[in-house]
Amino acid sequence: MLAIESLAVARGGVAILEGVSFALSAGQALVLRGPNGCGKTTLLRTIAGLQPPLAGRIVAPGDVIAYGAHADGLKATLSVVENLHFWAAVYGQPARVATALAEMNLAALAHRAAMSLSAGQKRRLGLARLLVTGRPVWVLDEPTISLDAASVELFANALRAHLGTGGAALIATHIDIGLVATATLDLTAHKARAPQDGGAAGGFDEAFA
Amino acid sequence: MLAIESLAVARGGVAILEGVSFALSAGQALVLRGPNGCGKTTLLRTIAGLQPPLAGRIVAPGDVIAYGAHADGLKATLSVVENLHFWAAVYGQPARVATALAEMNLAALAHRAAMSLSAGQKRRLGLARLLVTGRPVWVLDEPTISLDAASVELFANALRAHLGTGGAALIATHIDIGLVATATLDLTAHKARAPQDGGAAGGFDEAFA
Amino acid sequence: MIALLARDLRLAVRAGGGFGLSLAFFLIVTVLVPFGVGPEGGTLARIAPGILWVGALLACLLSLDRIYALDFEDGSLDLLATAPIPMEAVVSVKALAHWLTTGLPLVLAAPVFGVLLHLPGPAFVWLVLSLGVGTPALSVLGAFGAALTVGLKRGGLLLSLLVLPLYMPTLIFGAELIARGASGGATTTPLLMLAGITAATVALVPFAAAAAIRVNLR
Amino acid sequence: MIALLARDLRLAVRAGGGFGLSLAFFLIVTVLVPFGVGPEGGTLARIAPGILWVGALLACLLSLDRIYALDFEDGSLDLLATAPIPMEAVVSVKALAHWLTTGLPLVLAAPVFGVLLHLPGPAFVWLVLSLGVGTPALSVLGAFGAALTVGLKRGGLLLSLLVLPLYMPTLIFGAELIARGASGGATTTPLLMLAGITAATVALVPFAAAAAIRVNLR
Amino acid sequence: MSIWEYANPKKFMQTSAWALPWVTGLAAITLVAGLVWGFFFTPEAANFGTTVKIIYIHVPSAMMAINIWVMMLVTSLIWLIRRHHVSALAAKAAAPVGLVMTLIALFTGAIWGQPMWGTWWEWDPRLTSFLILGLFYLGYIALWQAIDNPDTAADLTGVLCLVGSVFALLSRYAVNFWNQGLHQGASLSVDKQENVSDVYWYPLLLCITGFILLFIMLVLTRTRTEVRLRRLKALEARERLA
Amino acid sequence: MIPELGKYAVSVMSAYGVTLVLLVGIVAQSLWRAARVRRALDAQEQRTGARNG
Ligand code: HEM
Ligand SMILES: Nc1ncnc2c1ncn2[C@@H]1O[C@H](COP(=O)(O)OP(=O)(O)OP(=O)(O)O)[C@@H](O)[C@H]1O
Ligand SMILES: Nc1ncnc2c1ncn2[C@@H]1O[C@H](COP(=O)(O)OP(=O)(O)OP(=O)(O)O)[C@@H](O)[C@H]1O
Ligand SMILES: [Mg+2]
Ligand SMILES: [Mg+2]
Repeated sequence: MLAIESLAVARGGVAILEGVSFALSAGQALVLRGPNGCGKTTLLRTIAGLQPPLAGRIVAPGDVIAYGAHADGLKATLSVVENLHFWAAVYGQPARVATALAEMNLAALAHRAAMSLSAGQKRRLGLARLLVTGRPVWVLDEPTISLDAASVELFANALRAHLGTGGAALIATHIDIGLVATATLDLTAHKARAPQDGGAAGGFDEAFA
Repeated sequence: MLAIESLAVARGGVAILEGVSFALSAGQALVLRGPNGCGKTTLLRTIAGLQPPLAGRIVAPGDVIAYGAHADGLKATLSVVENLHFWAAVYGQPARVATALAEMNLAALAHRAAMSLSAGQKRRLGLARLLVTGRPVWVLDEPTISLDAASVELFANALRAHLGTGGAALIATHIDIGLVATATLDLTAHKARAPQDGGAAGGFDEAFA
Repeated sequence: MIALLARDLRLAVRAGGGFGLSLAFFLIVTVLVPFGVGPEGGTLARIAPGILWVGALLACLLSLDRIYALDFEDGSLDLLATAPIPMEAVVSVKALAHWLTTGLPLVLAAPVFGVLLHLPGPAFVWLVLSLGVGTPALSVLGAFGAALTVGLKRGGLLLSLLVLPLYMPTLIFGAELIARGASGGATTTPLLMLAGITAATVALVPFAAAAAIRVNLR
Repeated sequence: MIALLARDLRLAVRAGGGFGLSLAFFLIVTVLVPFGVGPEGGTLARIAPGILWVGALLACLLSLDRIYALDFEDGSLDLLATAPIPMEAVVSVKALAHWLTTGLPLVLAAPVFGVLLHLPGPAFVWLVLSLGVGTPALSVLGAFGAALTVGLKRGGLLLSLLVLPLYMPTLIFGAELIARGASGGATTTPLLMLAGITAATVALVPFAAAAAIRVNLR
Repeated sequence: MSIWEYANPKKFMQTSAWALPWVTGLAAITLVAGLVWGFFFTPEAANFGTTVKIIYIHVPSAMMAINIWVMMLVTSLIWLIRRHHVSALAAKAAAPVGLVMTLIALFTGAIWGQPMWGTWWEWDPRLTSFLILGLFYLGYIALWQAIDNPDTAADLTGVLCLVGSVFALLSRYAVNFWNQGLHQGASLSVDKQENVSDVYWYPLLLCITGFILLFIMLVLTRTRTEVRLRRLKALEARERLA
Repeated sequence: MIPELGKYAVSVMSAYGVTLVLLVGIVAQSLWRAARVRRALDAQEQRTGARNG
């Protein structure tokens, strides 16, 4: 469903990862690991199509990726259902709102303004947003931040169900998510090298002499 | 250093915790636990003096508390040292900047603008801010979010050193911090009851004929 | 797209009214000017068309940076960029929402403000016409300027600086239209120009704005 | 407190210049008005003092919502509230920083803009004097309004609505001072009133603003 | 028994429930009587012609517009100092009524100005300061609506009312200084009536009373609504938390 | 029945008209909102059984 071929990504004009390759097929989940600042967020943004890759290819059919970033894209003054309804409408999936609310245990909070939620409740809403997209490939950046143990369990269940129905997921995280089976990719090995060590040359690596 | 006596706290005009009591003396750390939305953030804000308690007392000498919230109070356009220098100047502790940088492994990033840091690097900077306050009582809301294992270890070391020099810490978290010895307080038991069940009455609890 | 429009309008109403507030600001500008300039009716009547247009323009300007800023900060813009709606549509819808909450109320309320500035009687029709035809261009151009500055902290003043020169032609023809209408002059040329500017802007600028946003999100 | 001032000034310069931009905005308003109003020198000269004051006031207004908004969003304001600086001092310093980056440049550059509007010769001294004495009050009152709306999304227009009526006395006395100065009238009363308003505002309003911020952080 | 007991929501609800029908009835009677008397049974004035009939709405509404702001100032102070919720809610309830009164004064004044001064609007100090007052009302109402937490809103609007009052006074003085206008001086005063003969004075007095009673009725009704709304919000929040 | 208002008829009538519209408006809005909130509160009290909470 998603194949990455020797991808290199850059931030602030500097290459940070290179030679990243993997493939995800239906029912698979891949966990990205690596120390802080190794480039997980940058890689996910590139795969989601928000920034162009420096080199390599991203092979995926159109309209399969649902990106879940750090920021949840919630409107503070709208209620929980209003927020979900909006995203469901954008993705043309209005019927999914009710199940998403139930799955993320938000039914009791449905009519609260998003700004009056606690950190973990907001995060749950962010995950519910993912469910209403109806997209098969989830690309998630640290999805379980701020969640208590019960909510992490909810998320793991949702993820399991998603994989079970032929979905796939790519998850960057530092914390263990209690999941049956996931592959892990450690990005430390893919740290971009300087051009003189064989890394990709940027636009201004020519010697001016 | 800090004593809480049957504190009740409210958010949005509704009591959420009541009867919270504990005392922290030098060298002690207390971890607050409880599911999402149980009121940890609200309790910490009240103790930090940002909102008035509904009932009960907070006994602490003036100017001992350093509050570390979710948001780190970093200026995106200032560099890492500039950010730290500012807070050091506010707390009158300009000499601490260098050690804080070293302790949080930020020396290599010192002259980067805060906006170009990754999530975990930002968090480290937020923790370094805490070190430059020179305040003895740390009140921290989920301090290890987004940190990788090595950085969590850095934080644990800093915390251990802080406790060793007579400091104290109050920490709300869902994740285990590898610490030698901390007491734990579960807030689930302190959930505020409705007035008819013996909870505190608010301003509009009278029934109107 | 309708969902986006509905959401933006709802947000504008929810957040203490993008609706009433730009009106109030317009009112305040038209009230301020006589204070600065002095109360004589003659002077006021002469400068009224210009002041009304400048007031509308500033009311518009003040609300521009909110077109995307909030969506950028809370991550919605990233998510919209990955959603199955073309960015051009997002921009157009947001410009439309801005016009509905800012331009339209101004058009409807302008005659009242005209009274405050002693605008001569025959000019009122032209005032409404000129604002009605001209303000959509302000919203679309504003959406373009906002797209250029999205993601910049303190983009507000920079935004004004970028957008104001773009507003100049609209302002000149708009004010001229009212002034000629008031004095019974030939109104065809300014009216045509104004309509032309608006039509061309609405048709073409969203593409530029969408490109700018995509670059800014990178 | 000096650290806070230094930081705010540095941020203003770093973020693409609160400095130059309010000037540029002022310039644009003074340029727009002749376009809207028409170029006759007589009319322009008569309305010049008022327009200059209104322009200064709007330039000031546009930058107001940034006094605390950024600090609120990134959590600095919470942290400052728990820091060993009284909130009154924070407010005063922030108002001062706002004046230094907005009011002061306007005062210094105003004579140039006066030329654009055909301001009569003797009025220039009074223009600088009146802006110099009056603009600090604008910054402090703005800091108060911004304190009331801190934490509100889309507070910008609401802020203008709250603050502009408060600016009215300053505007009236300020413009009147220039007008009288230009025509050789008695300038003592407006000057005294202007100075009095500024002094009282600077002395008292920070307390109200600090109270408002504390309430808003609750 | 202290007056502060009425600041207790329950006590307030009981008392106002008892008083409301009486106030409503009295308001209706005086207002209708005053307006009918003024509109149908008063002669033309030499200088104003029949437009003098406008005075029966113009003057009471203008007076109420000012007095309502003063009332809001007092209740805001009570809230800020003694923290009685009902007091803050009364200020919130009064503001829209004040705005409507300001609008009535402005509209009737404008309509009156057209035949008398030959213009709908003149930058006369009286009129101008009313415009500014209207702006203060607008800002005050907008601030109430923009803030979610009711206690926060009460505090902030209270502070705004305080600062705003000072600046409203200051504006009045500034405006006077800026332009001496066309408007009537205050020729009405309760003890001495030089310019107004009894024919106009008595129905006017009746109308003023009617407007005051109408205001009391509206404020009681609206404050009761606000009190109920607070209780409703509290119950809902508690239900959600349970 | 309507008194002779002469050349000022339009002014006087429109002044009274505007006033009545505004007054009736604010009264109606107050009463309508009062009724609505009262109903909502009654329903809520019924639901929570918080009659004497
Ligand atoms: C928008 C326009 C106007 C406003 C805001 C306004 C406002 C006021 C105010 C505040 C008062 C004082 C009430 C009091 O405190 O006793 C008043 C009284 C009065 N106004 Fe106006 N006015 C306006 C236009 C006019 C016009 C055009 C006329 C007639 C030519 C007029 C005639 C009067 C008269 C006769 C009184 C009673 C004065 C007295 O004897 O006290 N007003 N108006
Ligand atoms: N504008 C920039 N200029 C230079 N380097 C940058 C810029 N922005 C980000 N970086 C660097 O790029 C690297 C990758 O950042 P990224 O956010 O992708 O890391 P991450 O793996 O998501 O880390 P974390 O686990 O902390 O979230 C970091 O080292 C960061 O400091
Ligand atoms: N304005 C409000 N009105 C009503 N309830 C609110 C409001 N704001 C917050 N709450 C509720 O108050 C409770 C406490 O929130 P708080 O942020 O203190 O929780 P927390 O323990 O920090 O949770 P988390 O672990 O998710 O961060 C939550 O249930 C939240 O939904
Ligand atoms: Mg990251
Ligand atoms: Mg929390």
